[in-house]
Amino acid sequence: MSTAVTDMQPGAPPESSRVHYLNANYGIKSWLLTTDHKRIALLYLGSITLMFFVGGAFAVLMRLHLIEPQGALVEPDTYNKLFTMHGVMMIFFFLIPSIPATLGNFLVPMMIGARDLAFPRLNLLSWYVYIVGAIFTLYAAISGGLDTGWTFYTPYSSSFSHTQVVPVALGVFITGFSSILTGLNFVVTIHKMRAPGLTWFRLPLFIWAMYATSIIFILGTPVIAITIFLLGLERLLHIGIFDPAIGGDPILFQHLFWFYSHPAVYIMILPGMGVMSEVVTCFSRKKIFGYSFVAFSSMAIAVISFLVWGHHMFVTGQSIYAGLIFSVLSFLVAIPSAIKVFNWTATLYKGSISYQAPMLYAMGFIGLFTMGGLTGLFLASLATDVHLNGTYFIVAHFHYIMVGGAVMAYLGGIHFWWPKITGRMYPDGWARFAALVIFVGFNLTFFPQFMLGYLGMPRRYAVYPAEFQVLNVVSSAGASILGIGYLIPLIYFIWSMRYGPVAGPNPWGAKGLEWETPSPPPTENFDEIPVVTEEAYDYANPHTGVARG
Amino acid sequence: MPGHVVPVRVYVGVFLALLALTGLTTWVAYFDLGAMNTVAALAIAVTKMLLVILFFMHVKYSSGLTRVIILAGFFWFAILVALTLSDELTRHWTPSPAPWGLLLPLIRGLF
Amino acid sequence: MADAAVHNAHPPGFAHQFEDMEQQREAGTLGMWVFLVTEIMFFGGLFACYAVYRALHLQAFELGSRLLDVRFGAANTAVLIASSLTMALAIHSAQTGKRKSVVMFYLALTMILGAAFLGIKFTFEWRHDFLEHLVPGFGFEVRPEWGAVGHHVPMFFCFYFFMTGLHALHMIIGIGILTVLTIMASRGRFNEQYYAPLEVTGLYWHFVDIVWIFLFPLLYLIGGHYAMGGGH
Amino acid sequence: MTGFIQSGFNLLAFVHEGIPIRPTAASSIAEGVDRLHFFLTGLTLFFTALIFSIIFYFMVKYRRRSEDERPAETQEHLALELTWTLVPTLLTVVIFVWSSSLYFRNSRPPSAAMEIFVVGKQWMWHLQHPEGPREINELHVPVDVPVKLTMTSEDVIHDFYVPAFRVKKDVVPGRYTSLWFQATKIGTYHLFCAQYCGTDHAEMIGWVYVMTPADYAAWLAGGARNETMTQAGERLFNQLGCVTCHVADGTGRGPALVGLYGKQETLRSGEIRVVDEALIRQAIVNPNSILLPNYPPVMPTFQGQINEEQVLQLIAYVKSVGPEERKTNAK
Ligand code: HEA
Ligand code: HEA
Ligand code: HEC
Ligand code: CUA
Ligand SMILES: [Cu+2]
Repeated sequence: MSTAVTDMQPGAPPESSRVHYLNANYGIKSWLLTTDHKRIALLYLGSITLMFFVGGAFAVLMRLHLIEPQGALVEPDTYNKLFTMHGVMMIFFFLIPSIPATLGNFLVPMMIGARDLAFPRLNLLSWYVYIVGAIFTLYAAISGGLDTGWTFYTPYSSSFSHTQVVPVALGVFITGFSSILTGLNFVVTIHKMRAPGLTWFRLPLFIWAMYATSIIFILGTPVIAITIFLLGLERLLHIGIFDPAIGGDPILFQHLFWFYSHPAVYIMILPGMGVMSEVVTCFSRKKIFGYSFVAFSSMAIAVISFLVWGHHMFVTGQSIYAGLIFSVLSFLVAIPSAIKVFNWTATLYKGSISYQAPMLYAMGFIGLFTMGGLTGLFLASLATDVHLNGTYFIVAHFHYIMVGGAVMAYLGGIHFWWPKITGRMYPDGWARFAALVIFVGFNLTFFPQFMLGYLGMPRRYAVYPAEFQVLNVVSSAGASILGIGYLIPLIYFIWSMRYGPVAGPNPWGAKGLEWETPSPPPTENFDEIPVVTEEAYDYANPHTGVARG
Repeated sequence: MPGHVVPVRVYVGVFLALLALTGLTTWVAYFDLGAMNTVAALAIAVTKMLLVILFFMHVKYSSGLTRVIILAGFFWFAILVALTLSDELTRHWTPSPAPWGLLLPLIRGLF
Repeated sequence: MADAAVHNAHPPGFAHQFEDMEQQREAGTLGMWVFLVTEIMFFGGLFACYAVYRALHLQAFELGSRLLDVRFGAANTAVLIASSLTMALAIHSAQTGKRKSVVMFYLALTMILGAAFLGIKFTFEWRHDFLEHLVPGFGFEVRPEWGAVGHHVPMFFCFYFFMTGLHALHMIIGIGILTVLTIMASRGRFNEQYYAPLEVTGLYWHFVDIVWIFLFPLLYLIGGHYAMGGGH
Repeated sequence: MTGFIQSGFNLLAFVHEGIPIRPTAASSIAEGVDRLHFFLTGLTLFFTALIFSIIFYFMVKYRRRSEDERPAETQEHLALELTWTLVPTLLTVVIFVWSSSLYFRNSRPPSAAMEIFVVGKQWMWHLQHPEGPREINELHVPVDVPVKLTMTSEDVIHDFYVPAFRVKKDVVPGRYTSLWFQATKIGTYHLFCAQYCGTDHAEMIGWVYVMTPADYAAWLAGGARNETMTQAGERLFNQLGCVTCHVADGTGRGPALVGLYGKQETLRSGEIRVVDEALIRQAIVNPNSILLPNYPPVMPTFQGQINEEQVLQLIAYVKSVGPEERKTNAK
């Protein structure tokens, strides 16, 4: 049960006296004005956790409401605001920044052997930009909320909704720039600041994943920014380019929206895939199976993801010719994901597998992502999507990937690098227990939604025909278990910051430059820039792969 | 390698070329060339852009990486336009019985 | 620290996370290029919409285009190209180690040209459009002589104002940055070794120029002016 | 609370009757869609089970037995990589071909379909039969007859969804979308709005009644005798003054509309279009977008003067003077 502290460096100074990034200086100002990527990662960690719980609270209210067919809790208008604010918070303010802005910010420089990102001040700016966007959105939530769905479809959003479209649009617009800045920073850093010896094909796969994600940030986010901007203008001026009255095409809005928002779903999953590659290798002590296939599949996903957006619009009256193109490309984008899943599985073969908490999350991820991904095939295929579009089947599909996949990966990653971030261990028993509760609660919540969707229950329904009640109640019951599952880590993580056992530099016996530094790392990460002499994940060779200058 | 120093002569030459092209494109707009008006306007604009990118922005002298990045930008823009138009321009085509027969007008439509 | 020596000897403007000045300069330029790619996609969204609607409402767009005054558009193009030249010369003079007053001169000239562009845009064109009731959302009036496509003409003007407006916003930001650079230049911050901020701003400024190079034909010329009667 | 207890009872009843895993299939395409759906379900279960069982097997078999265990180096294996790239690729090709051909078959209405017109409005459905009867949130159709819906919206985007028929299509303001089905089972089925459209999106629901042809005829005959859509269209055609330009013998300022429907024509822009609902609608709301070579651009737009239902009635009228009359009027 207790964690193996395998790599305590002899002669490391006692924890209390060593200077590291957390105790280098104190006070609010030292945090709010920091340019240290590790501290910025923690600022992000705090803010997105907050947003997750806000979004989760909306979900809890929604599930409570849906216990009864007539709606148990709120007015339809309020329900509409609940799912909209839930979607907006979870997507734009939690899941998109989740891994890139926290683990990515923390790890990218460390994994490539750099002292910081290329543009530390830009990095801090990106956090402030995020916060400003979040404040606008929270303001909107308090002052009446938004009821357009997270997809902002026109003309409902531009001319008919009576809610806070402009503040939320502004919030999303602004937050977009924080994504752009993060992506820009990563691309430049990964290109220009790798340690000597760290060639592209020696990079940890997490870095490949962050690189692919950054490409999407850079190429996709500006389009949602301009789209939302145009929507806001149209709303303010009562005239604009999506307005059918002057010949505007409301479907064009959907094209622009999904041009970003489909790739955005890979923004949410690619980093999680990166985490998987790190965790699976470490806990099976094996080099990743098919390194270059996994690396290139990340890049393939980043590129192809931009070609499939029309699969969200099969029933909108989009041209059926376009539908055909988008359908075939959607199938194509599934292949790289399949490649990854099989390679992770094959990595376990003849490994030395231990079941610590990060690994349990990883196993959950692989299984649930597979299921969520495969149900995506139902939606990519034209004939079945006609029936399933707009139903709970979609809701189940994306929660399987985003909650079962991405959030699991995020939690797994946090558990994996927590000792590095804080220098402390969390109670592994509790962590495994939480993983189990989350897994069970999750399936109970969302599996019934597949059935509901196929039976024909539309999504975004505040009231529903009575025959759907039983499955809805099961789902709500599951959600309460899931909610508790998420509270457990919150508690023991906070506990561990103070009372957790000291972790040492490399509690898992993991490979990678980030484990070569003390935990928590010093402000400049490395006393001297390491020189890399081996491939990534060289677990067969127990010695360190770094030459000391 | 400090940045490449481009002679002033080149800058002035590019500047004059740009001015001339501006005149040209304006002049051409006064003739009715049918669809060619648009083609001419865009062709001249692309030429001007290339001049600015290659000389003013030093891409002629810069690394492959920079070029790849610029090309990626334009390529992705092309994706956005092409796939959006693939819907907007083919919406009122009437469906024919088999999907494979459908590819024909699509291919014809492209050329 | 082993490389403390390097750190201590660092030239002005050097940031600690880099290994050397060269790496820093390359990172800066690369960063700006990546940023410009995001700008391509940002304007790209608008251009894509423009392409779609031009295809759908060709006549309204041509009609709208003829309501603009080509002379202003062409003049502004020339002004902007000139400002790109002076920007390039400002960098050139820093690169070749000219006196700081030369750099400042070119920077100031660039700003003046930029301001001239905005002056023409706002005080002549936009004001004129407003008086003619051509600003969507601010008393746009569909004129009967436009015929049945009349109610699509506002669409063209939406694009005209959104696109030129966004472009003007970029110009204003650019002038702001140039102001800062001029102050830095006046303090003698730039030399043959260190002129990255100038270079990076130059890229931005030229990019804004390129956007206009496309806006000019797409907005002012696309209608074809051969069909124009006695002018306005 | 009572709701909670109630749902407990429901659960019992539910388990007792067997958990429904398949919605009623009541249209000619439902079986085909379901077959594909079950194939995909099988595929999903297969791969999920496969991945989960391999993982569990490895986790047990290769569990870490001692702390300093060092497994051997991972080998690359190209054949394996290719297998798990190509097998999914082939599978997706199969699904794509299957599903797209099914989709194209499903989306082409048979030529003899009965037509019904639908206008969506926040938050109700207006349906109109050519014979005259209008319905709100209810649709009566005969069994075994193909029915084509031509749909548009007065305000925001809605979506016409009948799960039992496996059909769905967005209803978009400013244009027509269409959908068809052939009911195969007599019964009453849910009609849902499946595109979020505001406050009462969840109440924009109704019922589709599938009846025997005899019952349907009786239903049509019963109720208030309205004028048919064509009659209403003809009335509008005269009221709005269309008739002043579109004179039947072609001597007016506009083209004669007799015999027009279904014909191909070349527009001034060179574009070749078939005269269908969309084109007629375009002529009415935006005439200059379909200018004809031999006519001056004088037709005014009627946008804003008439609502979507009236446009549909005009279309019905123009169609009624369509091909059949052409034969008699032939030169
Ligand atoms: C992280 C988020 C995420 C991810 C990664 C995905 C991944 C995929 N999604 Fe999903 N999707 C969403 C989030 C996501 N989606 C959201 C949020 C929506 C709804 C938005 C809204 O309307 O609100 C949505 C909606 C959505 C639709 C639109 C449905 C509709 O509205 O009608 C479609 C249609 O094609 C689709 C398809 C796919 C496909 C094919 C994949 C593929 O990438 C999946 C690939 C993975 C696998 C295939 C599994 C692993 C493979 C194997 C184990 C091997 C076997 C494989 C084969 C035989 C191929 N998704
Ligand atoms: C990252 C993305 C993400 C995540 C993590 C989640 C998490 C959850 N989601 Fe959500 N969801 C979306 C993204 C996400 N969702 C999106 C994009 C939509 C579409 C929106 C739209 O249609 O526009 C959606 C829609 C959506 C619906 C459909 C609504 C509808 O169409 O009518 C439902 C219904 O069950 C649902 C449920 C849940 C549940 C139970 C969770 C759970 O996993 C949440 C668990 C977390 C907690 C429970 C937090 C713990 C907090 C506490 C325990 C405190 C409790 C406090 C109080 C109640 C005061 N979500
Ligand atoms: C002032 C004369 C005028 C009036 C009034 C008028 N039209 Fe027209 N219509 C025309 C002309 C001219 C055309 C030729 C093409 C064009 O200009 O769009 C035309 C074209 C059409 C067409 C397309 C014919 C084709 O071959 O493509 C339809 C359909 C039509 N009109 C229907 C109507 C209806 C319905 C009304 C009344 C609500 C109406 N028109 C009123 C003059 C008129
Ligand atoms: Cu109408 Cu939803
Ligand atoms: Cu998608």
